[in-house]
Amino acid sequence: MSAPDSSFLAPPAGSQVRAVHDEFHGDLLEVSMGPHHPSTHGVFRMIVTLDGETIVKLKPVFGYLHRNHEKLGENTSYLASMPYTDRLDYLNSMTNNWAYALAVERLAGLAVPARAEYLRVILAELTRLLNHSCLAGFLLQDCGCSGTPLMYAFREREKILDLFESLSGSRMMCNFQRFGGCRVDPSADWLAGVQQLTDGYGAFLDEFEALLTGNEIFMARTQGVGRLAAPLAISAGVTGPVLRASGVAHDLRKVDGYGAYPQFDFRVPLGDHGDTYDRYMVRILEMRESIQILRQALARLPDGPIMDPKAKLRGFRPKAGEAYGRIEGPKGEIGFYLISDGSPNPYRYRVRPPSFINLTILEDLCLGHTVADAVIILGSVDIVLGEVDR
Amino acid sequence: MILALLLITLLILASAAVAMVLRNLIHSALLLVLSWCGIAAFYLWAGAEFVAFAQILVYVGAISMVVLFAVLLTRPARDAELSVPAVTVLRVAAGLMAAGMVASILGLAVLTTRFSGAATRAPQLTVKDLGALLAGPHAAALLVTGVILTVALLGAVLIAAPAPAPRPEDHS
Amino acid sequence: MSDAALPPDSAAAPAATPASEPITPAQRDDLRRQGILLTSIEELYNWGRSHSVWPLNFGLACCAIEMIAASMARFDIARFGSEVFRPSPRQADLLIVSGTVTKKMAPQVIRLWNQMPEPKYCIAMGACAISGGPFKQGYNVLKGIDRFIPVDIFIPGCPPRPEALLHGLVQLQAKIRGQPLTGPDAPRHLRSDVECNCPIPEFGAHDLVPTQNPTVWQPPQPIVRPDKA
Amino acid sequence: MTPLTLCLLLSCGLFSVGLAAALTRGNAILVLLGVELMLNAANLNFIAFWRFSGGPASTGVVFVLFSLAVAAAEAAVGLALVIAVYRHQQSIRLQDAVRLKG
Amino acid sequence: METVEQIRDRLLARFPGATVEVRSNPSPSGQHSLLLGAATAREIAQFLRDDPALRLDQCSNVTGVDWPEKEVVETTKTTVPDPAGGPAKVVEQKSRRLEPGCLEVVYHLYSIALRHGPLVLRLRTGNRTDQVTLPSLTPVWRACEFQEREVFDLFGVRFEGHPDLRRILMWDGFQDHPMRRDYVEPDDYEWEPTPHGAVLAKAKRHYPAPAPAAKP
Amino acid sequence: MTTHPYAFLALFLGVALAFPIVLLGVAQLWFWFFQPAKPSPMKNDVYECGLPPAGDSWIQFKAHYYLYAILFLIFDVEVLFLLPFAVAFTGLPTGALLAMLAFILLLAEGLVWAWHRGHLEWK
Amino acid sequence: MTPAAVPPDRWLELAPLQLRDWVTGFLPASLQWLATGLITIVAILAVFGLLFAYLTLAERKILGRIQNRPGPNRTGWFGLLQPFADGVKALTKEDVVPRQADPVLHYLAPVVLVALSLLGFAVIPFGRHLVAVELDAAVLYFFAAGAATELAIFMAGWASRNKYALLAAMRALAQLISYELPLLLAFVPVVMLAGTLSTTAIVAAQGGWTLGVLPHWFVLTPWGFAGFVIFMIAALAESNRSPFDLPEAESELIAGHLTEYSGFKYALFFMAEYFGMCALCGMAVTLFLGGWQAPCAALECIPSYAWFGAKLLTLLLGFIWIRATLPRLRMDQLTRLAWKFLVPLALINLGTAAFWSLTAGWTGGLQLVRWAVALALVAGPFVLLGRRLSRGVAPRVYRYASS
Amino acid sequence: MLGTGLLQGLAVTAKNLVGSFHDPARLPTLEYPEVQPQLPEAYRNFPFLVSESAEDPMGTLRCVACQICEKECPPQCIYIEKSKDKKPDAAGKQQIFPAVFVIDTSVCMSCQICVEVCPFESIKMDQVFAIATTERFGSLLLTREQLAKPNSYYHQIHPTEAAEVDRRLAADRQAAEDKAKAAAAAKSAAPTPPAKPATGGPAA
Repeated sequence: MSAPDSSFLAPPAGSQVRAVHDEFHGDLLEVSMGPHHPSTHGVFRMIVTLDGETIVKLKPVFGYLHRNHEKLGENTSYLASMPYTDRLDYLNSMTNNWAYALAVERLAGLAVPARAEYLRVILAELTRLLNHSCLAGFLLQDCGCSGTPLMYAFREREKILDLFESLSGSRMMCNFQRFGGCRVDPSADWLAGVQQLTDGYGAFLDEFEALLTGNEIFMARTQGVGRLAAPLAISAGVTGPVLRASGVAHDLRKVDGYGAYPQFDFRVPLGDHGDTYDRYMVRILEMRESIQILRQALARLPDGPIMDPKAKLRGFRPKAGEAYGRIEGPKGEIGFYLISDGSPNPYRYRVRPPSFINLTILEDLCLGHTVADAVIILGSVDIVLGEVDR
Repeated sequence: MILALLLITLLILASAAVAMVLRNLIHSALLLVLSWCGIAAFYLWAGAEFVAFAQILVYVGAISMVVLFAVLLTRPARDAELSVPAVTVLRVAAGLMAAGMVASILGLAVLTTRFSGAATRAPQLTVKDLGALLAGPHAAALLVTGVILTVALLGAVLIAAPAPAPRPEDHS
Repeated sequence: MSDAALPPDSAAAPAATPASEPITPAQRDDLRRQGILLTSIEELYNWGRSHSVWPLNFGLACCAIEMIAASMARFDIARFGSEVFRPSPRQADLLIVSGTVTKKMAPQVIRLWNQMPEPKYCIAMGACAISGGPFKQGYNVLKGIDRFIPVDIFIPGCPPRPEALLHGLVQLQAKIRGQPLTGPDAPRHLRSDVECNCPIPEFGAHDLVPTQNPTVWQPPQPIVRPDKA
Repeated sequence: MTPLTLCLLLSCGLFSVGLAAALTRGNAILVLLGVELMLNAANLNFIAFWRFSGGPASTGVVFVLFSLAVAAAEAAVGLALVIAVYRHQQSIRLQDAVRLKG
Repeated sequence: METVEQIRDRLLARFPGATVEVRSNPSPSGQHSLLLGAATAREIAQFLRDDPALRLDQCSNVTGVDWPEKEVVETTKTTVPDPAGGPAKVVEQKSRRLEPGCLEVVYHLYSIALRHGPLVLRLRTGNRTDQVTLPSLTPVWRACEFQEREVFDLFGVRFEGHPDLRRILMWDGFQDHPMRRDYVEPDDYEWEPTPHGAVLAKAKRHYPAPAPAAKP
Repeated sequence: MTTHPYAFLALFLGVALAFPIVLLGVAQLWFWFFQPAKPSPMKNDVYECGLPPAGDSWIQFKAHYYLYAILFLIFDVEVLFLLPFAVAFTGLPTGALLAMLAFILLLAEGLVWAWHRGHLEWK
Repeated sequence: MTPAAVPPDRWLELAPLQLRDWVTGFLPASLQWLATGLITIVAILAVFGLLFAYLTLAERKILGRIQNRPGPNRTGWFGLLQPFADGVKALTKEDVVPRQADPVLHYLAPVVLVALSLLGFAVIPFGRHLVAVELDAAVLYFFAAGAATELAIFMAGWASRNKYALLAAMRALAQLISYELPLLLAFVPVVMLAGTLSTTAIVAAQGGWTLGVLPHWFVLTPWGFAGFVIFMIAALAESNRSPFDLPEAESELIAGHLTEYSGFKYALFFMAEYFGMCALCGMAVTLFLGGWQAPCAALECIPSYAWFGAKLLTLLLGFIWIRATLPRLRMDQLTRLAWKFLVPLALINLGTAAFWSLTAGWTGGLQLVRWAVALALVAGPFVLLGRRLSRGVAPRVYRYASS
Repeated sequence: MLGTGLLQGLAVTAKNLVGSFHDPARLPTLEYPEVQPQLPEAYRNFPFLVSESAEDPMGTLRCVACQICEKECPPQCIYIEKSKDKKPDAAGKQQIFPAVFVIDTSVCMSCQICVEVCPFESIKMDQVFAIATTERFGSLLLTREQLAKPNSYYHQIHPTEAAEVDRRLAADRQAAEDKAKAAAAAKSAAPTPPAKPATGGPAA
């Protein structure tokens, strides 16, 4: 993006549409995609103005899943918010848990034992595998595959969910992290199960990539579609794989070095084009790195307690103050901003939702493309409505 | 035979006539397609198999597309556009009278003329014969047709394609 | 979970609802009186529509993921003939309300329900769809979709396992098979005196107007739970 | 009445319908369609004569084929013209097209 | 990264007359913040983004905080010397003071280029009713676009210079700002089997004469 | 009854048309006897993702779609001329082949021209 | 249609015809023609109706198997009654017509579509003696009948007055007219080589074997293979199957032109899609795969219609397989593929076929030259045009952050 | 070359199609209603109340109606009323018991917080998930009677956890007993404590 700063910062103005539009081209068609639309991944809505099939204006509409998460968080205790965070980005409850636990630990000054940190890394990387596999499946579903990639992704997802279930008791809503550690110490069987999954996941990725990564149709559909320039991405607060696909080396696991991540050796894949294909491929490559992290974590998992002995389950009242904690979730930077006034409930409980903020640039990405492109661009941004609307 | 012919006649004339008076252009176009199908049926009835299917392929499969596209592309924003203003009532009457006169003159001519040699069996003309005819005696006509088609293609595309940058002289 | 694991007082447990029995002998006799033709038509009709329940491709929130999972390899809702998730309500038979219905979304859900052709069924999947669930105390959450549209099957859970959804589907099939073709017990779409349309609430300044549709939803009377006097 | 007469009557009826449409309808597309009908009427005659002339000459059929090509070309160019006119006038009424002269 | 105090000093030197205060954070996180005056907030934000030593190019998080009017009971101890010459008496004087409320918008800034952060910015409105306008920082960071809309929707802060300030989560006709502390939920109560607290109060309002207890 | 070669086609067309109509009629019978029609303004509204329909969908379309129709029309006619020639191909003299080649090349030239002008691109 | 001299061991071959004649034998002679015709039509309807029903089931099961799940298996034995349950459901499902819609066209669209997609079956030789009607221009008839289906799809989309449906209708028109052309051009070489437009004659032209095992099917020649591939790609597009299912692209246009169709009208669209698919595959079998001819002389004892059915089912399986694998094209890519790849290839293939036909007399070493030239004529343009088509699209190499 | 990627994809799907017939990894489907899923021990769905005996569930509930779970339950789906009177628990101590204990499973989010905060090991997570029903209030509002399940059932679904709980409870009881004994020994003239009810103890 070579334009001066101020021009790319401004959101595209819908009022200019008519001026661009040639009066002979025909009428503009205003189509509402969503809230019930197979490709909006939930109850998202885009008001799309079409010239033929080309998008000249796109306005996202939010709030169809606005469940007052933050208000509820302010009305319940710190602990009671933990299961609610499961339901934010409902594909990745483990990382949501972690981000929230991290913020509360910062707020209350709790330490986390090494074994718990390793366990968190293992669970976070499993979540990343799960999320990225599902995203790839959904993205390809949006491209018009009749469910096959999605099915394969969910086949592997079930294996990860089995692990989650046997550890935490629930498939999706794990409610596993606690302030100062984790809830349950995994058994050796469970760790063996993770090892087995880790060993087998590479083969799944190979199969998945053989299925579609080299597919000419898929490449033609995604390459050059929805380019996101790095300056715009940074300014718009885009994080996660979307940002890295634009070539910005920004991974909180490296930047913040939270948890046990500094002890692992992994690489951060970067895209050069910032298009849909890069966003897809960066995730695929991240999964391969996640497998490496998992291998290292499993090999070096220390013994010891999994909870900070200072941590209290009931009657948890952090001192007055505030803290912002963030981690690299599969969708980007998920952060929690908490203000405590010394009472059992947070005074202010705020979620920094990566999906929501990543959508800031949706219109910029879609303008000039067709409806079909908008669908896969939305798919490649990877949103989960529970987190977008909270 | 005659019964079939009468049916076909009815189909062609009725659908064509109704198509021409309908207000809704899409309905007109679709009814006209029916009329063209009827004409193809007539060709079949007459034994001209290749021409009949060609008629369907060209008229029903292609010209109807062009017509439908034209209707959709030129769809008036205001539906009132199709109503007949008072000024043209006179023209309509005149047109109908002219058409009626032509019809009666032609009809009279047909009815009063005596045709010789009414064959009862259809002449046999296979596609192979047709090919030989086209490539042989009518090769020149074929080439002319090719030129016409190419020119029509160029012309129609040039006329219909939206100009990349409208120049001022285009507006005269 | 086998039946043996059910609580000993499972007679009161919801698993043994009347819907699980396709057709009672009394009903069958009644039908026999109406003629064997009607009976066989009814059986064919109920058999056909119970084995061909096509859900609307409609996900709301967390439960939608489990709904998708139910159609995936491990659980495969296709075995029941229900994997045909139709994107358009015109071709769908089953509305799976899978997730939180917010007040902003409720009119759309009801409109979709109205646009589905009869016979249609509604499954409230998960706590949020049944009652607002964990989010029910929020300002933007509808406390149960059954306030506005008639719900056939409630599947509790947050989210319910895919097996629970399959169980709900089986319950729904049983319910369909138990529906008589004629008479006062006939389902609403077969009776001319029952209105099938659900009015759509408006967005008000503070809440939906009205907040519920009294023709499909009344709070239980008398109140089941003994309250503090 | 011989079949040939009937065919010819049909053709002349179709011709008149087309003519009437072309003369009375103000809509340029319908006028073009009317002309198409007249062309078809002519083709009907060719086939009818070919069918009932009894001779070996198959010129009629070949001629109809060429006529089809010409009709296609006519439709393509004619409707392209209609669209071009519409672009300038935002109307497909022939009265409005008169302004093109100026 | 420089400390918050250093940044404040640099800002005050660069923008004389601007209001920049440090708000310290007693929690172990140690994330102190800068409270900016509304008048110069956008210039300061621009400076923070472009300053080569800071380059806070990413505005990670934008949120509102509602501080309602608070009755503060202050106890002032005054030592009153005993006129009688005895030991000085300590007189406790309780004064009630109404601390004016305000809406606060908090920005968390990070630098992707220099890998530091967060710098927390706070902006405060005059009050919670009519002086609720703050400058929008969307022209500085696009990331603020939707988040400021959200703050507008849920807290009612009006952002001046925002390109498209509409409600984002609630519907357009909605009139309240639900994340404010004094927001009263609409009474859509019908019947709940397990009421607690406020819900129980509602239950009693809706069903003044509960059914007789069916005690076992 | 003569066994006119094309009468079968007419019969086939008739049955083919009757087949779906009969099936739809059976469905109609069901509604007459058992399931009363319950139209309502909302049910019979156009579906638009769960929202009330906004604006008309019968709009004026982009002119570019038209070019495909024209191209198709011309090439369709070309194929039509190709067919009899192809049937007679094996027995044709060289001159006829050359004529046909010229014909094809003429039209291929049209394709190449449209390609170069960018009219084959969907916009 | 009349059974030729029947060898006694070929009674299976003729059984359908004899059954028909036995039935019509009871009727007065004046009605026999009508009865024969009706029986033929009803037989086609019954066979392909059942094939439709079980194709939907097969599609769901095969799709399921490809996706690691069993698919419908509890409605009847192995789920064999599933299509009928769906049928009963569809028949009794309320029919909703939007009040803004054009009711006449909304009703007519599925009817016309089904009728037109059925017409093609009239000229396909299902077996040695099983062809409903023999026409001199049968192939042309087939495509003429198919040409009008786009009108029906347009009617469906336009009459619904739904934005998605209308977008779909425009897409359908552009797509169908773009692929009609390669479809037509792809079989012209066959006509050139066979010297006829009659389907039975085309099948007959592919009779015989080299050494008793190598059948003389057109697909086994360079130009025939190219034509077959072009034909099948175009057939996929013509029948709106994935990856060309843009008019009903679920993730983009809800259900496309079907969005406003419910109840049995919707089922009729499905039926038409499968009929169209069967007809096009049947035509592909006829034109390129030797029709009902057995693959080698030794297997001729199996009735010809079984061979036809086997080939047809193989092609249909291929359709399902492709559907399960490939993502959908975008509209501009779709038209580009048609106009800039398939049409030029098909035109060049005409030349290849002409060369093949003119060099029919070459033998010995010249035969090798003939094959080499023909293969070059097929592969060269394919590579060149393919490279041009996929310009700018390639797998990428990714870098990693330095720290 | 154009098309190789497509062919590669087709090969993958073909492999899966064939594999689904012989490779169980490629056909992981559970025939659910006939084959019940193997639930892991940790699986949780809705809470239930542990009673010591199967014969008299109401009389032997471990719950003492302390209402901690009611307070901590994030979605507030538990409603408890304390009894007016007391009755002896498994250890023989006189305890208040819940007169009303209702869990609204249509609200419950299966978060397990009630289990974690319960100091009496009296509320545990059940594994029954097949409770889809046609009526909401009649079936999804679980009363004390529906919630109470014996310890043996707890052992059946969570064997490891239940054994540990029993061990802990026994230890607690032992400690209490020792303490009582020590107290009794201190007060040598004290009368013998009343006999313990025989209902207690793990029903393994």
